[in-house]
Amino acid sequence: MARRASLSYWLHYNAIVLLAALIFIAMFAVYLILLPRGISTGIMVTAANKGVLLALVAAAQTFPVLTGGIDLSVGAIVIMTNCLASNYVNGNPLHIAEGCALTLICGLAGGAINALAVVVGRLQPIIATLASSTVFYGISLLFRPEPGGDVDDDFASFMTGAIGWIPISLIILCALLLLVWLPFRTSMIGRSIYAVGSAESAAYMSGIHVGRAKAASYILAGFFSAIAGLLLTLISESAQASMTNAGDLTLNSIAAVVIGGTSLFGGVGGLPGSILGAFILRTIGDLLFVLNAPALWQPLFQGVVLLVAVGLGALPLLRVRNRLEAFR
Amino acid sequence: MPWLAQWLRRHEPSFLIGCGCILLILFIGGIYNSHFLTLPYLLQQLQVASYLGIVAAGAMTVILLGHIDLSVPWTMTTSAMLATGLAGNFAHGILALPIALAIGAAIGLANGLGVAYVRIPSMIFTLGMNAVLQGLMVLYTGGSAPSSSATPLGIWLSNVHIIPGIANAVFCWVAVSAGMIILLRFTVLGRTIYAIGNRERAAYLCGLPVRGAILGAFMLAGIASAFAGLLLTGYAGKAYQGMGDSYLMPAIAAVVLGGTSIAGGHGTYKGTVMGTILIVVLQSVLAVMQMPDAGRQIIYGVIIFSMLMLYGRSPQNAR
Amino acid sequence: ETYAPKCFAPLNANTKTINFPAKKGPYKIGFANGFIGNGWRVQMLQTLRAYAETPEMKPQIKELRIVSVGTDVSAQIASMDNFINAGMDAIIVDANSPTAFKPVLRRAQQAGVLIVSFDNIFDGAEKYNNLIQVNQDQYAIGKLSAEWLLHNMKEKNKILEVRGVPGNSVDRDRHQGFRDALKEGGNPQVVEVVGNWDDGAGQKAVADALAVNGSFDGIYTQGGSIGVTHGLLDSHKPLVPIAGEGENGFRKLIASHSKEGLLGESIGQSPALVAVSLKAAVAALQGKPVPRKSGSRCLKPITRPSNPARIISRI
Amino acid sequence: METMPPLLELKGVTKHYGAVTALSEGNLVCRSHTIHAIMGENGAGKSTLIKIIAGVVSPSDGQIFLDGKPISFTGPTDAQKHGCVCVFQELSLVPDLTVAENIVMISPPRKFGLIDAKAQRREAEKLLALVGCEDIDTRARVKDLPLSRRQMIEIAKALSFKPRLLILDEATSALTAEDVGKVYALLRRLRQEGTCILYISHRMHEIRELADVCSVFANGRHIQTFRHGEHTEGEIVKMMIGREISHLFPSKPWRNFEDDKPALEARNLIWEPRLRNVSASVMPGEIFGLGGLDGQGQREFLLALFGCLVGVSGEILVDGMPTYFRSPANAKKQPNALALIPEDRKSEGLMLKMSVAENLTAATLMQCRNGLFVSRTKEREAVENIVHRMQIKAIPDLPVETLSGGNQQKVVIGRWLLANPNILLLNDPTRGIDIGTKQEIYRLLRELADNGTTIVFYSTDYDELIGLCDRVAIFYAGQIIRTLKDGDITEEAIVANALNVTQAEEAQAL
Ligand SMILES: Nc1ncnc2c1ncn2[C@@H]1O[C@H](COP(=O)(O)OP(=O)(O)OP(=O)(O)O)[C@@H](O)[C@H]1O
Ligand SMILES: Nc1ncnc2c1ncn2[C@@H]1O[C@H](COP(=O)(O)OP(=O)(O)OP(=O)(O)O)[C@@H](O)[C@H]1O
Ligand SMILES: [Mg+2]
Ligand SMILES: [Mg+2]
Repeated sequence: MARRASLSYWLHYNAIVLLAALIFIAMFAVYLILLPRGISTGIMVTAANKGVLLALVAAAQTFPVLTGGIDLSVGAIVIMTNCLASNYVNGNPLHIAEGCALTLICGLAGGAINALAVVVGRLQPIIATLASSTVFYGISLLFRPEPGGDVDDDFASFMTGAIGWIPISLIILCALLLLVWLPFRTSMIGRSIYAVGSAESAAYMSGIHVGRAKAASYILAGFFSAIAGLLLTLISESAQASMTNAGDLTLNSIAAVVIGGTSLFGGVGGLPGSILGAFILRTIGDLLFVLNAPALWQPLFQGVVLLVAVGLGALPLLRVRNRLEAFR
Repeated sequence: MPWLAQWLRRHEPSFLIGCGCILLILFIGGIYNSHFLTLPYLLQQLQVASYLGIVAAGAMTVILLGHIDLSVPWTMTTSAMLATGLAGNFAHGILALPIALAIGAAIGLANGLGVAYVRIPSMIFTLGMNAVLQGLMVLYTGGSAPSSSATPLGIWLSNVHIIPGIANAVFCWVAVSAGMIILLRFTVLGRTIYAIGNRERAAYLCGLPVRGAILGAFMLAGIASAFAGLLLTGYAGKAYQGMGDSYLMPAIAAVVLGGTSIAGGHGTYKGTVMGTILIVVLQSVLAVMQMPDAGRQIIYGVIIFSMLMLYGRSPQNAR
Repeated sequence: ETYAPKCFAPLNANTKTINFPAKKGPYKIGFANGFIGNGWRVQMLQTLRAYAETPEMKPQIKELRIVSVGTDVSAQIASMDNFINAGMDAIIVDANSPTAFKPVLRRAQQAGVLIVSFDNIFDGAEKYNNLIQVNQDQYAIGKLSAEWLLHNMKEKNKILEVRGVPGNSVDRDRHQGFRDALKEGGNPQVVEVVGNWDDGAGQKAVADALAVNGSFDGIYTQGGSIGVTHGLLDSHKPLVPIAGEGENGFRKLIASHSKEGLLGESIGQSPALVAVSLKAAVAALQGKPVPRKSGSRCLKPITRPSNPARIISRI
Repeated sequence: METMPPLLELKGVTKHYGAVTALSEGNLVCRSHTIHAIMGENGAGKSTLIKIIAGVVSPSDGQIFLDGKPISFTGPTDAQKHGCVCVFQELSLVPDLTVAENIVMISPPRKFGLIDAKAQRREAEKLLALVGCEDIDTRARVKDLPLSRRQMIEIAKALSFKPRLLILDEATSALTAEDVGKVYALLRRLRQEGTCILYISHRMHEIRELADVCSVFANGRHIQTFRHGEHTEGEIVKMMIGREISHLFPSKPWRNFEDDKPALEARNLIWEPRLRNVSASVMPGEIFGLGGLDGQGQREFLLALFGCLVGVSGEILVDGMPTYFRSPANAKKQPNALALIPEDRKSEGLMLKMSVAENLTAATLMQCRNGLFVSRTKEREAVENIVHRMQIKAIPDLPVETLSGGNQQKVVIGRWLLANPNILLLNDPTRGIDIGTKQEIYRLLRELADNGTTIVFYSTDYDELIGLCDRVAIFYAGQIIRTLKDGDITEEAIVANALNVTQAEEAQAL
């Protein structure tokens, strides 16, 4: 009986994530079935690499969104760390490790700037991160005034390759889920972030360190963005300081987070959903490929699928029987 | 100067600090090059500010609700392209205005329906809408090569000076601003917008037309974007894909720098006007000063940061 | 001797030709497009489809798949990987980045897939024996513009340069070519503003620069030429020569103001480059020798005596 | 005993909010083994005092002594560490976390530095058992629970800190009689164990029942502290509001409603699972009470009448005409003219950052306009009228969030009085309101009823139902199981029916 009840609670609280998982599985299955040459390691690696990249950015976005904030600078941090890494991830293994560490530190520093602005400066996150993203873009231009990069081929090939059938980027993502997300979910800081997002004043009254929770969320966002930047460096073995690219990544990350069932008002959702959301978004492109969609129709198709996907997230609201619940 | 003292007392500190910042930027620009303080330059900034200002006016109605409209870029582009393409030169392209506004309204309606009725978060629905509009415009330009040069009406509204020195676009902005002030201060819709931004549920239980107001606000935002798009065709001489790209984020920044809470329910229109001018002047001064791009970007971000620190902070905790 | 030498002009004397092992047609060809949201790209896609349907091409092509991925580099790399995995014979690409494609080029090389890049070039691509670049030499465009300005300006003191999107290789190359040529021609003072290749942004930047600096002796813009020209016209300052991009509206604008003495030069990157790329892909797959880098010599100044706008078109 | 330093002592504690002085020279001495009642009208500064003790706000002036030593709390956590724990009037629960997570929010049991979910649940269950709420599922999310349950959880959460000084700020205002009993027992037990309890309530009978010592505050000042029983209740009320209250409830007019046509009738309303076949008819000029345990469908009944629920089956008739309301906007229209005073003023009643005036006219904006525009003069008139009529202590141009709870509630009620409703639905409108204001509201309601307004009145306070209502419908599990009338409306009858005792007894008898 108790087991049963636990399961039903779990289903109740994870319905949107499950829905996202089903959508992703359906889309990916269609893709695999329609593949002209069938499934191969190459196919999996390709899908994994681009999916994991967006998934990491979406993961970064998830933390601030959980606190009820938002980070419009995740894309800019990805580009900034990408530009930095393109200079340093080379040489002997020790140098490569140093370069990776430097990249992560750079991302953490970017996150810390946002955290300072939001927590100490008490700025509204949306505008604070908007301002910081231009700063990060400026720094990217310093790191990399023109496109290029010097990245170790072997390391990059290895990290963007596969062990047997399993893409390494996917392994890294799973490792992050296990080593960062699971402990986070059951840690005090994780609980604080959920509490702050759900009801900030109640959290404060209860003695939660609101500032600490918010700061942690932006720093974690910086950290995950830096990992994404590193992955981008390894995928492209170069970097280009591009604001368009940064903006695209940011907007896609928000879309992925929402598709994954994390509420933009905070307090509800989580990393697994965002990751699924990212993979769903990326699979749209793959479907265009296998369906051989007419070139000029593709952008429209992508827009419509995005709208439909986020619309599905709103389905529970159609079941609302108390109209008050539909209003904030 | 008692009037000055009175003027200073009448306005909240954030607004005054913002105005001070504008003067400071111009002053620093003036040290670099005295042309920054000449009337033609300032009037020219006013013209450029009109386009952003009109977009920001629309963005503000939506932000006051506690929502956001990310479909601004392609709303501008779509209405401008369709208006120039469909109106052509028939009767001086007079049809461009109704076409643009109707398209803006239609896009706003779609946004409003998605947000108010289907209740998809606006940030994501309008983002999707933006993508759909882009897709539609790719199809539109791909099917044929529609005319995209500005209609005479668009040029007249935007670039002709009925009063020498001041472009008509400035008067368009003044008209939109008058409309905004009336809307926000004296109409039921305006009051409802503030109420929704404050506490939607309470507004609903008061029997205020919550959904209608959301719909209305998004339509107004769509119309404002479309109007700005049309004016922009007159300024640049044509409608082109991507013409709205550089207006979304600055418009949001202008609204927030003007003291409107991004969570909704709080803010005055004069602040938005101030924020618009601030952004335009800052961009312009930075653009003309010769320095590497990196420096330009960093300084732009840092200045916005510092200004927010001066006055844009959220209220302190009870302590 | 390379195939169709008139069209596939080698970039320079050092350019090697590529002899791709002949395959039996018809071919499966993929096109990995990046961004699609502007008129140039739309026109380019339409050109590609139309060209693939011509009697000359149609029998050669078994399948033409087009994917547009937006501005994201990783997505474009993935789309190329998908083409490789799907067994395409050749992939045409309008690259989002000049440097990001090393890894996927390697994978294409291993898989024996021909890559044809156009519009945006790849840096350091000499080591791949499966890569053809059909392109404009951006450096040369900048250089030609500078030379034309130097020739046409009355005074040679102060020039306004309207740059493109920062951090981009096209911006870098055109700027470099422009500056190098100026250096040789007396090194006049240059005021730089950023126009992002956008008409609105360019116009604003020019208007501001003119308001603050008084006037210039010549203007070079990498793009958004219509806006830049409007900026000059609206300022009621003396009309000076403008070296701009290939927009049709720009050419018309210059022609319509020629009576007032407006002079312009227009160098463009034609969307039809894509057709040349398709032709090059098919030719190479058929085993014909094709230069690894081509296009630059197609860049022939066409000056029509009746038209004050010097129009340089390619291909 | 008296020579020992008191557990907590406040000397001259003052708090200013801008120009408003919420508390001036607050003096208080709290000793262990006592239940110390704090009384005062709305806006007297009670909550402010409590927030200072709990470390939520820092005082502008004055000193706090704990065990005779001066101390200043840096935040709620710090106060909790020193044993000063508060159950707030405005709930401090996080809606999206589970019950267990809320109860042991700050110091959950941990394993390897991470939260041990099982131990956490066990601990939460233990604490819930302490307050007699074993029935609450610790895995449920707080937002899915009714207000009364949440308040019990709040108390359980406070106990997790093992308080030496436990503060309850109107913590019982939303509780059902049954839960109040449990809380009494708990508080007495805690007192026995040495805890000092600061108890804030506007309900006299609760204070009668519990308090050892009483302190009265008025206008932000400490008036007097005395042992319970030293003053009569009349004297206390006078201390609080500066006047005496002779008749709390206005007298009920004797009227026979039987012959009238009902002004509002509900027939077989079903909205599973909260409403199961509810039928009732209310006569014009009647005050129709809704009673029973909290969460038995009363709230949903009111919402259904006001057009807030989707998929209600059954019929609603106004003045004999079948009607269907799509929304409150629809329901408030003439000639039906319904009005609903919502339950939670913070989340459903007020636009907190908007001014008092704007809040007051929110429901009647359409009447306050000239053509398309809102008429400032009409608005001003309406606001002045209602502020005067309801004696709202407020400057109309200030944000409504600066008002005390009672005055905020008056704003919510006043808003709807401006609309001249024919049918007034009230969802527990006197929660957290001082006795003086309550009296005013009762008088107002009776006055409205006498003038023909139909009133449906839900309350968790039995005294109110008894004193004010012409009839009382008792809800149980989504049904009206009994409608009491005239002399039948007694506390015994209400309680018995609320617990559905009579039916159970009847069933046993069968
Ligand atoms: N705050 C929350 N957010 C999302 N899901 C939650 C939350 N709290 C609980 N759940 C879900 O509810 C389920 C039940 O929670 P809980 O941790 O109490 O059960 P359990 O310990 O896994 O079950 P058992 O005790 O039977 O082994 C969890 O698996 C979890 O997924
Ligand atoms: N944040 C604030 N800003 C301005 N004034 C405030 C604020 N909080 C409280 N006040 C004012 O301080 C006074 C005391 O308020 P407080 O909440 O302590 O009253 P209370 O005795 O608890 O009333 P109630 O019984 O209604 O809860 C009131 O006049 C109120 O308007
Ligand atoms: Mg209080
Ligand atoms: Mg467990």
